[in-house]
Amino acid sequence: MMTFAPLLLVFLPLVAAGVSFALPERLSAWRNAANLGVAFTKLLVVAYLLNATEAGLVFEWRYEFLPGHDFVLRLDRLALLFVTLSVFLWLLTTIYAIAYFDRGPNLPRFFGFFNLCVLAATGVAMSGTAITFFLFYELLTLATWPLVAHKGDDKSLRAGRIYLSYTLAGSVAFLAGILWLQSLVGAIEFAAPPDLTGIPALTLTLIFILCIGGLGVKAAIFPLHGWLPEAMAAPAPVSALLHAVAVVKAGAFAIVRMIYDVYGIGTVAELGLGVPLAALASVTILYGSVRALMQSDLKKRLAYSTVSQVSYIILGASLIGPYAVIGGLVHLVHQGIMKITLFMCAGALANRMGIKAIADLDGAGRLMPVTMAAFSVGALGMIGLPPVAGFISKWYLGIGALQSDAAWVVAVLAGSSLLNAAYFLPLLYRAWLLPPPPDRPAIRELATTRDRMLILPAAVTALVALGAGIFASLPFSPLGWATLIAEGGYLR
Amino acid sequence: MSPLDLLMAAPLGFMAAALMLGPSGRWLILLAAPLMAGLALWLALLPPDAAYLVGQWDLPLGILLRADGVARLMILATALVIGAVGLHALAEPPEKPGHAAQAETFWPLVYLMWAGANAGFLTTDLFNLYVTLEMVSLAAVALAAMGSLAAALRYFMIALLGSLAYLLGVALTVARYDTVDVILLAQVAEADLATLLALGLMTAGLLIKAALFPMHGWLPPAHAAAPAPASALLSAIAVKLGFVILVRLWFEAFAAVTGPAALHVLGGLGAAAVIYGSIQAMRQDRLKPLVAYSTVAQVGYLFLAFPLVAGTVEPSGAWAGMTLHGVAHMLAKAAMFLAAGLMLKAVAGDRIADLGGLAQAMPLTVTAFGLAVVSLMGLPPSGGFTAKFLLLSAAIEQGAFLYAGVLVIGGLLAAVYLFRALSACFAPLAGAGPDTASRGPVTGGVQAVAPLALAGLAIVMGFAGTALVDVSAIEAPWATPTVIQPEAAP
Amino acid sequence: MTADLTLLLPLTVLWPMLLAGLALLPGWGPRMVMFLPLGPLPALAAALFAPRDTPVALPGVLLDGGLELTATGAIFLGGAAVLWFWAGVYAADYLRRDSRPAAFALFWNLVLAGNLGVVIAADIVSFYVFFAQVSLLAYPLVIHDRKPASMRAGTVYLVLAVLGEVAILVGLMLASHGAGGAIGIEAVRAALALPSTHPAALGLLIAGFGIKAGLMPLHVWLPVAHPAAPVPASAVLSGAIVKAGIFGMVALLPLGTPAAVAGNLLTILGFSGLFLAALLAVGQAGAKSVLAYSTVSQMGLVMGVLGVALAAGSAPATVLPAVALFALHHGLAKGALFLGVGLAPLCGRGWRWGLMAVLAVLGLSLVGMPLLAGALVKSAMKDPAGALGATLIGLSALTTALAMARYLAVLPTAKPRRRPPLLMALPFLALAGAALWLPWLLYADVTGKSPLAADLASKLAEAWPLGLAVLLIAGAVAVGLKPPTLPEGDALGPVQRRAAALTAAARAALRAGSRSLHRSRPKPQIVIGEDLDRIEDIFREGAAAAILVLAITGAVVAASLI
Amino acid sequence: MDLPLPVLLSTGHLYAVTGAALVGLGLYAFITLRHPLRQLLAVNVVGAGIFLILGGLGRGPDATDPFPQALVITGIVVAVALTAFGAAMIVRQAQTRAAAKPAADDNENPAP
Repeated sequence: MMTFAPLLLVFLPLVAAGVSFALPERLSAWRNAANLGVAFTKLLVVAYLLNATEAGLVFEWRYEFLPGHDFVLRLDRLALLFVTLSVFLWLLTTIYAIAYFDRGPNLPRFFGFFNLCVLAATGVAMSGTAITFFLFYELLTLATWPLVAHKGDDKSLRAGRIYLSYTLAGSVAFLAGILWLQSLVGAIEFAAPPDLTGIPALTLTLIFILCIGGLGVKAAIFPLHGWLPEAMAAPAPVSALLHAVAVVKAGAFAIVRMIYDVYGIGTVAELGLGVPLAALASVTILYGSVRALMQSDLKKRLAYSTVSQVSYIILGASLIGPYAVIGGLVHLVHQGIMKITLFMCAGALANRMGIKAIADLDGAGRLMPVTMAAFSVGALGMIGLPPVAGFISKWYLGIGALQSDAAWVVAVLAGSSLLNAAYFLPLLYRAWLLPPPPDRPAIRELATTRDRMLILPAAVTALVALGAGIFASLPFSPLGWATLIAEGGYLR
Repeated sequence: MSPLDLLMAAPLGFMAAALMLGPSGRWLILLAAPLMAGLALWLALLPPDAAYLVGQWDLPLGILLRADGVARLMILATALVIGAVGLHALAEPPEKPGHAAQAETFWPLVYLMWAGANAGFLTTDLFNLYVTLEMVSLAAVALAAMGSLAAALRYFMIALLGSLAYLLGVALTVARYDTVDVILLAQVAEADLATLLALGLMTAGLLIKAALFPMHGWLPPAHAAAPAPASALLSAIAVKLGFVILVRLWFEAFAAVTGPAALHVLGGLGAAAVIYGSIQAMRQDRLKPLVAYSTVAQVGYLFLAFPLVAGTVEPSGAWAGMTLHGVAHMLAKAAMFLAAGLMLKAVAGDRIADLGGLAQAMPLTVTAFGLAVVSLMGLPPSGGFTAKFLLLSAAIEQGAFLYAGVLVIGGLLAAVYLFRALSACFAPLAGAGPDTASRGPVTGGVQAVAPLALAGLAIVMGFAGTALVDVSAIEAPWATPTVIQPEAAP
Repeated sequence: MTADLTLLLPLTVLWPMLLAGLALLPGWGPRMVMFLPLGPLPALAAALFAPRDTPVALPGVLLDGGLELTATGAIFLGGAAVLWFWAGVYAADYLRRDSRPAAFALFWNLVLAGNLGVVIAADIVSFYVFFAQVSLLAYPLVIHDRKPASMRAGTVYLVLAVLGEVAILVGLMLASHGAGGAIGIEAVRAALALPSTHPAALGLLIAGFGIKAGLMPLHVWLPVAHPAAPVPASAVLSGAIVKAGIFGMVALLPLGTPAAVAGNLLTILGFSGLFLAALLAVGQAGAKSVLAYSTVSQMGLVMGVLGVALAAGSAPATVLPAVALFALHHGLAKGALFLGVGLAPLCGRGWRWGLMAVLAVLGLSLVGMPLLAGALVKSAMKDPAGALGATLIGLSALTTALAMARYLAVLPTAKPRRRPPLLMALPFLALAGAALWLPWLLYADVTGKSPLAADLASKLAEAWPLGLAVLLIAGAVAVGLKPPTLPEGDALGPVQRRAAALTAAARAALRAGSRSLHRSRPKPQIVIGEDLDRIEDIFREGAAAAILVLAITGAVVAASLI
Repeated sequence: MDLPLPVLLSTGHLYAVTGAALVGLGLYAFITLRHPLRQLLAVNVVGAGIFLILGGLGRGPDATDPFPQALVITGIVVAVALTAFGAAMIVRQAQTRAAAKPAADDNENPAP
């Protein structure tokens, strides 16, 4: 169990993917059962791992993948943070996706790649070496593409193409950076950061730029964010996944790894790379918010909001201070939970009532109160209003920025909060306060099992987002875990 | 008993049998595929110093067969590719409508190519290499002729030219050193004009066979016109033999002769091939020419590796990268051609734009195509990635940023053109109304097994990197020479 | 026993939240209006019985938050509880035929919980959470009747509330950083006095709380939002919710250490609000608007005094009790006055005189008529206000009196023979009574002085501005002089128009910018395409291959010879 | 590599020089001529030249070395086989063209 636990987490979704691919279209019940079963089993495994890891155990599995390059799956606390997030949200998204698609076409393919995606995401989290990481990172790119292009119409295909061109270009830049670094210091293990002394500062800076530039594509850092709004052509469960856990998070997570486990905060600070990165993240935060304000399509607005929010994580990582790290890490989780809520709600609205444009939201709160309540929680959390979880992140980031003598970041946070309010509150206003258009038929929100499977996951994540905020200082809360991570190594 | 000569003799036997059996000769593949695969595996697992003198004659008259790492991997991949392509051809006879007799000529040619390729990979004798080269060329031209006679004829002429250039080089070598054995040459070769001229002629001739830019002109028409199984063999095997012989020349026989500048000529051509082939592939709107130009680009990587291999003291990484790239390309490209053949047959057209709706109609085939795309682009996990990773590492370690850049950009360009084809499969059926938005299943799953298996192998290669690298290092020229040192002829 | 009584603090906030949760249940929602008065009962009990200065830790909640009741807080808490209770009773009747009772009950209870929580929070994170709760969730109360004016008011309210939230959040962050990351209220308050703390912290906090408390010129939302809400909501908005801002200052202003800049600024803004808002009140046409401006004026007084104390570095103990007492009186009186507005249309002839009488007394109390509670609390305020402040407070009786007269003049009239319902009249009377009585009761406890100690004659002498006001009013009535009619929210109209124009301009600019960024560029035509075809054709010729063989041979030879 | 005239004029070298001339001629023809049959012939001329070189230069000092001769013989066999194959293809192509032409000319009855 000790060494094979990480392998199990990779193996389980592979089984689900295989089953999904293999079962014919019509056996949807079996496919659903397999997917849910695996997702649930993973949750149990993760629960066990959380307990064990909290007690200080580190699970590791390695084998020599190429001479001198080990394939290492390592479950440290940071990895487990991401794994837990993805496994938990995956279960909900699976439930949601089953209801969302019901009996749509091409479901074996969809669920197959869906599971490959979770495999890659957990793999990204557990990677113990840079090369292992790259493997999963690319797998993630590939597994996501069929999901983005799932609908197969022109828009989706275009989105898929744009997605690929951005992400592939990014990953080769990252690969080049990693290989360059490896040619100087040998194989890079996250658990034992390489010794960078003696390497010219310029080289290190260039490598850093290559890596962050490459990873920044997935993390949607300005100006590399162009693919993300396009990828909105994907079905809602995919968008939810893309934005909350899988793709953008992998990028952000990788940047955290890069700064803390490859370069180390000392080197980053010495090279003076933190401040420019923080500045770039700040630009992204503001730019994404402004662009979100200009969108008239609901999902696009959410997409630009993601562009903005994910950079909080990067901001936290680049500020290099105890509170900022915690803020960044905890936002990794909080943003995931809140954003997945928003996207699942947006999908439910589109699915049940055909609402896509913001102008169509009028009166949605009256027709689908549970959905809109969940949406509201997510939106308020994004603004950073307490007691939703987003507030906790913002608090830690703010204090962290001050600790790092970067008071200007606080102004960025404040400006972003205001912009977030400016683009989220009108949505809530429309949904709750304006009357629905007269031609919209009344529906019963939770009439069938399918409806409940569609809407309740969002309600659950909304409650979790609230709970993560209200009970932020419990030991296993995201904040508690992020603090544990930070104390376990990043505060030295 | 040694698998070395069996690997050459068995296909020849099968060829003879196929010729005699006529139409029913096609069933021989059911025997040949497992047998050859078994032999190839046996070979791969032999102890490292496996060399074998045919007929017990000493050099230079005797023929030395030597199974170094390159040969082992190439033979194994050849067995897998030809086996899979052959089994596939059982289900999907490679014939144009109304030319049923073609299928009959297909089988002997396959075995001829198999024998020639295996012999070429094993032998260390420049003249024997010439013979094997001609065997393979003959088979390849005949296979290409199954599609378009004009293209095949053009191929034939150019290939013949290449053979002659090579032969002229061999003649000069004989004149200069009175031996054609690679191992003996390695000990005596000097950098004088005759040697260089010989090397240059042989290289130029082999580059034609290997279809390296700018000598690739014959390849796209021939590959595009041939039936899918034939194209698969042409792209996977025919060009690889030229490459392997070049490896023998540049890193074994004349390793002491070649300088960095000459290596950069090859590397530069390789880099140009990557870019040029990719650009041409991007411009194609028909599927098979696209895949054919992708071969042009992929061959470029093999030669791009030459300066990288020579550039380090311990070039194991680059060496393995080069070798594995060849193997991965064989598997992936064969899979891709087979899948493309099935797809084009299903849509009864040859344009990329015609492929709409296939993702639903033939998911297994499209999956095979997709997996091949992954490996060809060099995305993990796949053999293509392992190879490209090793090459890129080597390039960066040596500070060869130009080659590193080409490696990186080539992957991206490959993504552009290959994903264009792949995403066309996901598009809805062209010109169809909403009612008929999807095609019915056009083929059963059986035909898709072979491309799927090949593409799957290309992917699986990505997980066995260490083992493959170890195999590729067996008796590699840069390693400590442990070959049988035959006595010089009295 | 004390251990048990501390549990009243969590109960104070949890109980209303529980009621709010019940309002969400289908079928229960409308009925929950009946239970509105239940919400503040634990708070009342806590104000009376909970031990003072005994923190209750809530491990795991927020950032390990806690609750604590200070002596000053107890007065705020008690006042708020009384006001909320009686307003709840009033609302239970007022909303009987409302179309959205469930929503009202939900947000009423949530805002209540936030309002009470602000007072008892022991750390700034909890404080901020409660503050945001009371601030933002009051929005649905403001727009409860969905009239266009209410919606407009709600928007203004929300914009300023969000701005205030952000200002407070940033201020708290800066302060907490100054305190080395500590979040306890006392620690943060102490840090605000340190020179090492970012100077913007204090300014931002004052601005944020100032918005909530109607500090001129951040008050613009208040005169439009308070009148827009249903009467009971207006009562709590003006009586209790603005006090959240005041309490924020009470809790966090670093009294005891002179802070000249911030203190003087607060003094100037506060006292100018005291007079200006009262004068603006005189120009209002609606009774609720008059009261809202009056609130701005009265809060200006409190903040002016706080400013004086801040600048002078007076010890908290000399200032806060008076402030608390003043806030208590104002909250209860203002609540009663608002309820009076709701009662006025229901009071037929005889009842109306009674109503007017009570309202007049309340008004006079606010003005500072000697012997009434208002005079008492004002006199308490004069000590920390300094000489100038005391004079200004005295003078303010004039303007306040004018405003109150205006209020009585514009009270809506009723059809004759209407009787106010008991459940609406009772809260009004109860609040009025509490406003007039409680300060007397608490004065000695809080200030340590006897309420009757001061010389009555001197007090009467100090009431000359009131006399002047009476004269002025009488004169104006006699001459038939009518006050000018001013728009609600005074500066708001022009500001909003400017803002709208600016927003439009910004949007246009952004659109143009984005268009130039994303202009659909003509796709680059592959002009070299045909050339590439031609090149390829050449490569396919055998002749080319032959020449290339020679060329490559030559290249290899030449390169090797180099 | 300056060879003294006598050596150059020795039998072996004479063969070789002739061979080289043939190679040059053949190559020139290959480049300038387009018809496949002519190209095939040109290639054969080149081949003949190469075998001359092989035989001439590789014969060693005493002209008894069997090794080059073995090579030449093998080479000739291969060349003949290839030439036959090429010729067959050329014939096939000519036949196909001849069959296709009338069909293209008169539209009444396309060839089956």
